[in-house]
Amino acid sequence: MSCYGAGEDDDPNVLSAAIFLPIVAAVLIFALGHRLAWLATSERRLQSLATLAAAIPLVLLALAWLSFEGGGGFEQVEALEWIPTLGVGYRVGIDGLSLPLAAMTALIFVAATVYPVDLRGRGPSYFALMLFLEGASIGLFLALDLFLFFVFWDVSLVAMYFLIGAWGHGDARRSALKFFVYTFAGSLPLLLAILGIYLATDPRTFDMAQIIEQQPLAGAGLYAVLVFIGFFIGFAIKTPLVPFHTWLPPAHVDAPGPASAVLAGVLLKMGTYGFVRILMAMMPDTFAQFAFPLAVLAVVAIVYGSLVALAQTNLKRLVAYTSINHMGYVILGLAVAGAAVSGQAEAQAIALTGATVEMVAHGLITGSLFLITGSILARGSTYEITAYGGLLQRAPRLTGLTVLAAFASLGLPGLAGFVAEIQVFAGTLAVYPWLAAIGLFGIVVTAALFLRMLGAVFLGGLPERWSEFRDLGRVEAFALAGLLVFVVLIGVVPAWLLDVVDSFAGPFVGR
Amino acid sequence: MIAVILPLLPVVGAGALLLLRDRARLVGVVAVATLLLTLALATAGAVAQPSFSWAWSPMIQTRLAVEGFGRPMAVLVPLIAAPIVAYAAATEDDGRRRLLALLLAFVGAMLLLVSAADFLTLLIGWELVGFVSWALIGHRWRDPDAVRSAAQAFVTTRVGDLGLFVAAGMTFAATGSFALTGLAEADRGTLSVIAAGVLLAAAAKSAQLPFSPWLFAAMAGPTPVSALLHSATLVAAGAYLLIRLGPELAAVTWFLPAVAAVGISTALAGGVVALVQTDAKRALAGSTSAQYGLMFVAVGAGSVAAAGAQLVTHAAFKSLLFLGAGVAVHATGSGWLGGLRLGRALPRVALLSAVGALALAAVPPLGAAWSKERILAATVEASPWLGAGVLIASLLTALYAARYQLLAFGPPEAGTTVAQRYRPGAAELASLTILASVTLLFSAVWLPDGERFVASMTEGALEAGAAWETAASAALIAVGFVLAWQLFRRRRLLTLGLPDRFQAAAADWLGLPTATHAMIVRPIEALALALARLDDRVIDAGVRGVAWLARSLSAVLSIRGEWTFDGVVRGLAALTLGTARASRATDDLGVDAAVEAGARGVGVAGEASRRLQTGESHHYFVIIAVGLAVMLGVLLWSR
Amino acid sequence: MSGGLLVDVIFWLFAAGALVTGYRVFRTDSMVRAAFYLLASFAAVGGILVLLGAEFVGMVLILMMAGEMLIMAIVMVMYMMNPAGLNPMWMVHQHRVAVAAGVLAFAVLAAPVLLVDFPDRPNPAPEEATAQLGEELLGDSMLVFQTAGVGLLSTMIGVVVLASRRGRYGEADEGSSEPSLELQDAESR
Amino acid sequence: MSLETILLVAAALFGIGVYGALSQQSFVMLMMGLELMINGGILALVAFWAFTAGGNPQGQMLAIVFMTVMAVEMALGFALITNVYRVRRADITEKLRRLKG
Repeated sequence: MSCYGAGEDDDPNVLSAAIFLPIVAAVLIFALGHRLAWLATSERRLQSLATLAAAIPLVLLALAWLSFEGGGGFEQVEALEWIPTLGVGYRVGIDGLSLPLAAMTALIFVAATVYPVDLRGRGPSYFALMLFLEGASIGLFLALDLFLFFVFWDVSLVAMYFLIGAWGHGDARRSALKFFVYTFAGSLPLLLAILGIYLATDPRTFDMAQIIEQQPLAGAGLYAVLVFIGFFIGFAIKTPLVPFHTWLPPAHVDAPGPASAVLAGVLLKMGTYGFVRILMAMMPDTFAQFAFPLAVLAVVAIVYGSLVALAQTNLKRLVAYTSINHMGYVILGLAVAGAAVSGQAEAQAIALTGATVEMVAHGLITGSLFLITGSILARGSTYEITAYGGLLQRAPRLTGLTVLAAFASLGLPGLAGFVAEIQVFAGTLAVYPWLAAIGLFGIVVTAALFLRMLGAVFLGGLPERWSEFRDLGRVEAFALAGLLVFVVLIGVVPAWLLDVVDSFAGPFVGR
Repeated sequence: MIAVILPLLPVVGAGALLLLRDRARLVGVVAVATLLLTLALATAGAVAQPSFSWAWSPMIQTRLAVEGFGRPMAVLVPLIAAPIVAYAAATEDDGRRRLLALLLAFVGAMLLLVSAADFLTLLIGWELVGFVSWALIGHRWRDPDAVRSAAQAFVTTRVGDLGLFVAAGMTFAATGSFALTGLAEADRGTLSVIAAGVLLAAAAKSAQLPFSPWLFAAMAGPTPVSALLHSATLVAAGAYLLIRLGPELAAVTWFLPAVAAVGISTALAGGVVALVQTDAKRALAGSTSAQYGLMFVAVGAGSVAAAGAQLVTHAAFKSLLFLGAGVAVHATGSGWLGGLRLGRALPRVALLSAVGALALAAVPPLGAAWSKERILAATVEASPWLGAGVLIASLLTALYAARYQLLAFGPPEAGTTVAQRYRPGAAELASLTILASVTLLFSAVWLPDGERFVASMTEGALEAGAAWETAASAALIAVGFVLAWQLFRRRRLLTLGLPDRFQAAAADWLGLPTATHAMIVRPIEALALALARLDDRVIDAGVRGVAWLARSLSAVLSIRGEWTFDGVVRGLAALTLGTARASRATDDLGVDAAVEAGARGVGVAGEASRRLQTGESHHYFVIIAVGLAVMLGVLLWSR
Repeated sequence: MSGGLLVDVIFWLFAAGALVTGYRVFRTDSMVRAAFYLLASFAAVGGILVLLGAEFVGMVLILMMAGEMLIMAIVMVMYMMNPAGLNPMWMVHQHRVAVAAGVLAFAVLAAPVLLVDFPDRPNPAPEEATAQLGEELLGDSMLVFQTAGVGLLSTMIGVVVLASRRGRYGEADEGSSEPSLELQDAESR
Repeated sequence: MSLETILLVAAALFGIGVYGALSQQSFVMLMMGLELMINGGILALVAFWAFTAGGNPQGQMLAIVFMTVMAVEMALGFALITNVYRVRRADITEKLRRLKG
C-alpha cells in the first residue's frame, strides 16, 4: 500500500476541470436559462447546450484515461491547501478504481441529460441540477480528501432530492423526502466516522493517501469498530444493502427516468466506492473482522433482491430491486477481497476486480434500463407490466435495446454484467464457497424475472390500446446505444477496462 | 487465427443477413454460403488444430483451440446446420431474416463452445447458446405460449449453467486460472465440486432427468430450430462437455457412476416418453433425451469415444427426423401422430425419414448402430446391470423408432385418401436428402480404419463388443420392429392400449413438469411474493417497538404530568401521542414504516414545538429557566 | 476577614432580614407593602455589603432602592388593583413549577458553594476600599463608568418616549380597549 | 460570617427571586422577583470581592455595573408596563398573549 503517494503534477487540472466545468455550466444555465431569449424559447436548444456541457467531463476523463499509467498509486493528483489548520485540502486524483467510475458517471450523465423528459417548464433548473449533480458525483469519485468527499456526498443528495421532488411523478415529494431523510440520516454516522478516523491520525489530516499510509486505526479495538460501524451505516444505506434499502423503490418509482438512471447508475456506486476507498483501504483489519458477516449480508441482498424483484408487477420497482441484487454482488466481491484469508490473493484480486467492474457494469446497464422505463412511461403512462404486451410489433428498437439491457443485467456472457459476475463468483468460490453457492441462486431468479418481464411487455399479443405505441425516438435510441455500446465492449473485449481496474486491485489485495 | 475466425464467421454472416433485403432466395443463399464457408474453415481447423490465446486481464487468460473432441464437433455443427438453414430459408416465411440470423448466431455460439480451451470461454459459449436458443424458441413471439416456453427453456438450462459457474470458479480458486487443463492440478475435494458442477450443467443442457421437460417446451420454436437444437447445438453441448472433461474428472470416484445413473434413467424414461407421446415432434424430443442418456451412459462407462461417435451419428439422423416431421406437420397442419400416415402422400420424405428411423433404431450397417454397439460393449464391461439397462433401452429405441416411422410415414389406413395439400419444395427435399446422405455416410465407420479414426478424434479408446452383444442387440431390434408392426396392424400403436390418463401422464415426462412446478416454481414464487410483501412493510416490529415506547413514555408523562410544565407537557404529550398514533397508523398501513414513523415524528415534533409558543411570558420564562439549567448542567457535567 | 462576634451577629440579623423580607414580598396582600418589603430586603443586603467593607456600594444600593421602591409603589397605585391590601391577594400561576424552580435554583447555586474550595485572599485594608474604588472609577475603569452613565441616560430618554402618551405614531393608547376583568374573556380574544 | 454563608444567603435570595418571577401574574410583582434575583447576585459579587479579590477594586466596579443594569432594567420595565397598560389595559401576563408567532 506504500505505493499510494502523491503523484507527479504533470497533467494539471484536467480532473478539476472535469469536476468544476459542469458546475460552472450549471450556474450559467441556471442564471441565464430564463433570461436569454435564445435559450428560454427552445427547450431543445437548452437541452443540446446542457448535453454539450455534460459531455465535457467525458472528454476530459477520456484524456485522463489515455494518460493513465496504471502504476498502482494515485495519479494526476492535484492538491491545494484549503483549511490547512485542520489538514483539509482540495485533493483530487485517479487510480484504477476511481477512473472507471468517474468515466462511467460522465457517460451516464451525458445519456441522462440528452434523454427527453417532461421538463414542466422548468428546463433551466432541471439541467442546472443535472450538471451540478454531475460535477458533484465526479468530484466524489475523484476526491482524495475525506472532507471533500463528504462535501460532495451531501451535495449530491441535495441535488438528487430536487430532481426527484420537482420532476418526479406520483407521490414524488414524499419519495424525494424519504430518499433525502434516509440517506441524510446515513450521512450523519458517516460524518462522525470521518471525524473519528480524522482524530486518530497523527499528524491530523483528511488526506486519503496519507490516511491509507498511516493506517491510523490499526489495532484500535473498539474505537475502530465504532468508526467502522459509522462508515458502514452510511455506505450501506447508500448502496443500499438489504435492511437499509427501503428508500430505494419509492425513490426510483417516482423519479423521472433520467434521474433514476443517475440515482441507480451513479449515486448507488458512491456507497460501494466508499466501502473500497475508505473501509477497505483505511481500516483493512477491521474490515477483515467483519468480512464474513458482510458477505452473508451481501448474499442475503442477492437472493432477497432477486426474489422480491420476481414478485413485482411494476416495471420500475422490478428494475429497482434488481439493483439491490446487483449491489449485493458488488458487496460480496468486496467482502471476499477484504477477508482475512491467506494464500488466496489471486482470488481476492479477481473478486475485487469483479466488484469494481460490476459497479461500472451496473451503472451502465441499470442506467439504460431506467431510461427505458422512462420512455415506456412517457408513452404508456403506467409502469404496470401486465398493462403491456407485444410491444415488439410497434417498437422494435425499444424492444431490441431492452432485450440487450435485460440480458446484460441477468449476466449474459459477451455483455458487461457477466464479466463482473464471473469474477466475483470465481473469487468468492475460493474464499466462501458456500456463500457463493447460495448467491448463484440469484442468477437463476434474475434470469427468470427478466425473461418474464420481457415476455409480458414486449412479446405476446399487442393489446388494442397500444396500437399507436411509438418506437424510441432517435435521441433516445442514441443515448441508450451510447450506454449499451460500452456494455458490449466491456463484455466482448474487457481487457481495456480490466487492465485499469487490475492496476488498482492487484496491489490492493497483494498488500 | 482460424480459431478466432471460426466462431466469428457465422456471427458476421448473421449480421450481414440483417442488412440484406428479406428475400427468401437471397438470404437463404447467403446463410448457407456462410455455413459452407464455416464448414470449410472448420475442416481446415480440425486438421491444423489452431489455437489462440487472449488475455482479459493479467489474471485471466482465455484460449480458443480446435482440439480434442472439439475437432469433429467443429465440423459437425456447420455440416448439420447448413441443410437445416436451407430448409428454414425455404419454409419459414415469418421473420425469415431474423430466424436465419439467429440460426447462424446459434452455430457461431456453438463453435465458440466447442473451441473453448478454458472454462471461461466455455461458459461464454455455453450461455450464449442458451440465449440464442431463447430467441429461437420464442421466434413466434406473438404466441404467449412460445414466449413462456422460451423462458422455461432458458431458465431451466440456466440452472444447469450454475454448475458450470461453480466449476469455473472452483477451477480458478484451485489453480489460479480457468484453463481446462488445470483440472489435473486440482485437489480431490475441489475436483469433486467441479465434477458435480459439470454434471449438473451437462444434465441440464442435454435434457437429462430431472431437467428433461424443457425440451418439450423448446418445441414451441419452428421445426428447423428443433432440428438444430436437438442435433448439433444446444443439447449436444451437455454431452460434449462430458466427453471433453469426463476423463479428467474420472478421478472423482463417484463421478462416472453418477453420470451413468443419470444417463440410464433418462434413457429408459425418455424411451417410455417417446413411446407413448402422441405428438410427432415431442416423440422425437423424448427420443433425444433418451439418446443423450445413452451418451451419458457411455461416458459413465468410461468410453468417451463411444459417446462421441453416438453424438455425431445422432446429430445427423435426429436432424433428418426432425425435418421430416416438420414436413409432415406442414402437410397436415398438426403433429398428432394419430392423423399422419403420410407414406403415400409424401413418399420421398417417408423414405428419407425411414433412413433416420433406422439409424435411430441402430440398425446395422448404419453408423448409429456402430456407436450403439460400442456403448453396449463399454457398459457391459463396466457393469452388467448397466449393460442390461442399455439393452432394454435398445429395445425401447427400436420400438419407438418403428412406432414413429409407422405412425408418421406409414401406409395410410385402407380406404382413406389423404388430400395432397402440401408438396415439399426442392430445397426441403434437398436438405432432407443431404442429411440422409450424411447419415448413410457415417456408415463408413464400419470400415477397417473407422475405429482408429474415431478413437483419434475423441482421444479415447474403444472396445469392440463381444459377438453375443451384437447378436443380442440385433435380436432386440428385430423384436422391437415386429412388435411395433403387430401393434400397428392392430391399430394400437398410437396409445399402446394404455388408459388415457396414464398415457397422458407418461407422455408428459411422467408428470415431472407438474411436480417441478408444484415443488420448485410455485414455492419460489410464493416466497418471492411473501418477501415482496414483507419488504413493503419492512421492520414492522421496529415500528411496533417505537409505538410501544412512545405510548409508555406518554403514560409516564401523564402520571408525572402534575410536576411538569404545562406547556411543555402538552407539547410532549402531543408529540408522543402523535408519534404513537403515527407509527400505529403506519404499522397498520404497513408502508415500510420505521422511516415513515421517524419522518412523521419529526413532523409532530415540529407541530408540538410550535405549540410551545403560548404567548405567555411566564411560560417563556420557564423555558428560559429550563434552558439555563440545562446549560449549567452541561457545563458542570462536562468538567 | 474577621470581624468578631458582633459582626457575625449583625450579619446573621441582616441575612435573616433580607431573606424574610424577600420572601414576604410575594406573601403580602398589598403591592405597596410588597414594594416596601423589597426595599427592606435590599436595605439588609446593603447592610451586609457595608459589613463586607464595600461601604460605597452598600450605601448606593440602599439609596437607589429606596428611590426605586417609592416609584414602584406609585406605579402600583397607578395601575394595579388592590393597592392598599384591603382584600386578600393571591395572584399566582404555575405555582408549583415556580416553587420547584426556586428550590432548584437555590440547590444548583448552593451546591458549588458547598463543594468548591474558594481561594482565600481577603482584602488587606477595608478602610481604603472606597478610596480605591474612587480611583478605579475615575481612573482605569473610566470607560466602563462612562458607558454605564451614557447607558443610563439613553435609558431615561427611551423610557420617557415609551411612557409618554403622545408618541411618534400618535396617541399611545389609540385604538386600545379596556380589558375585561375576566381572564376567559381575554383568552377568547 | 464567611464567604460560604454569604453565598448561601445570596443563593437563597436568588431562589426566592426565581420563585417570584415565575409565579407572579402581575407584571410589577414579576419585576420584583427579578430585582430580588439581582439582589442576590450583587451580594454574591461583593462577597467574592471581599474575600478573594485581594484588594483589587474591580469587584466593586462590577457591582456598580450590575446596579446600573438593574436600574436600566427597572426603568425600561416600568415604561413598558405603562405602555402596555395604556394600549391593552393589561396588568397581568395572561392578558398579554400576543407574544406568539
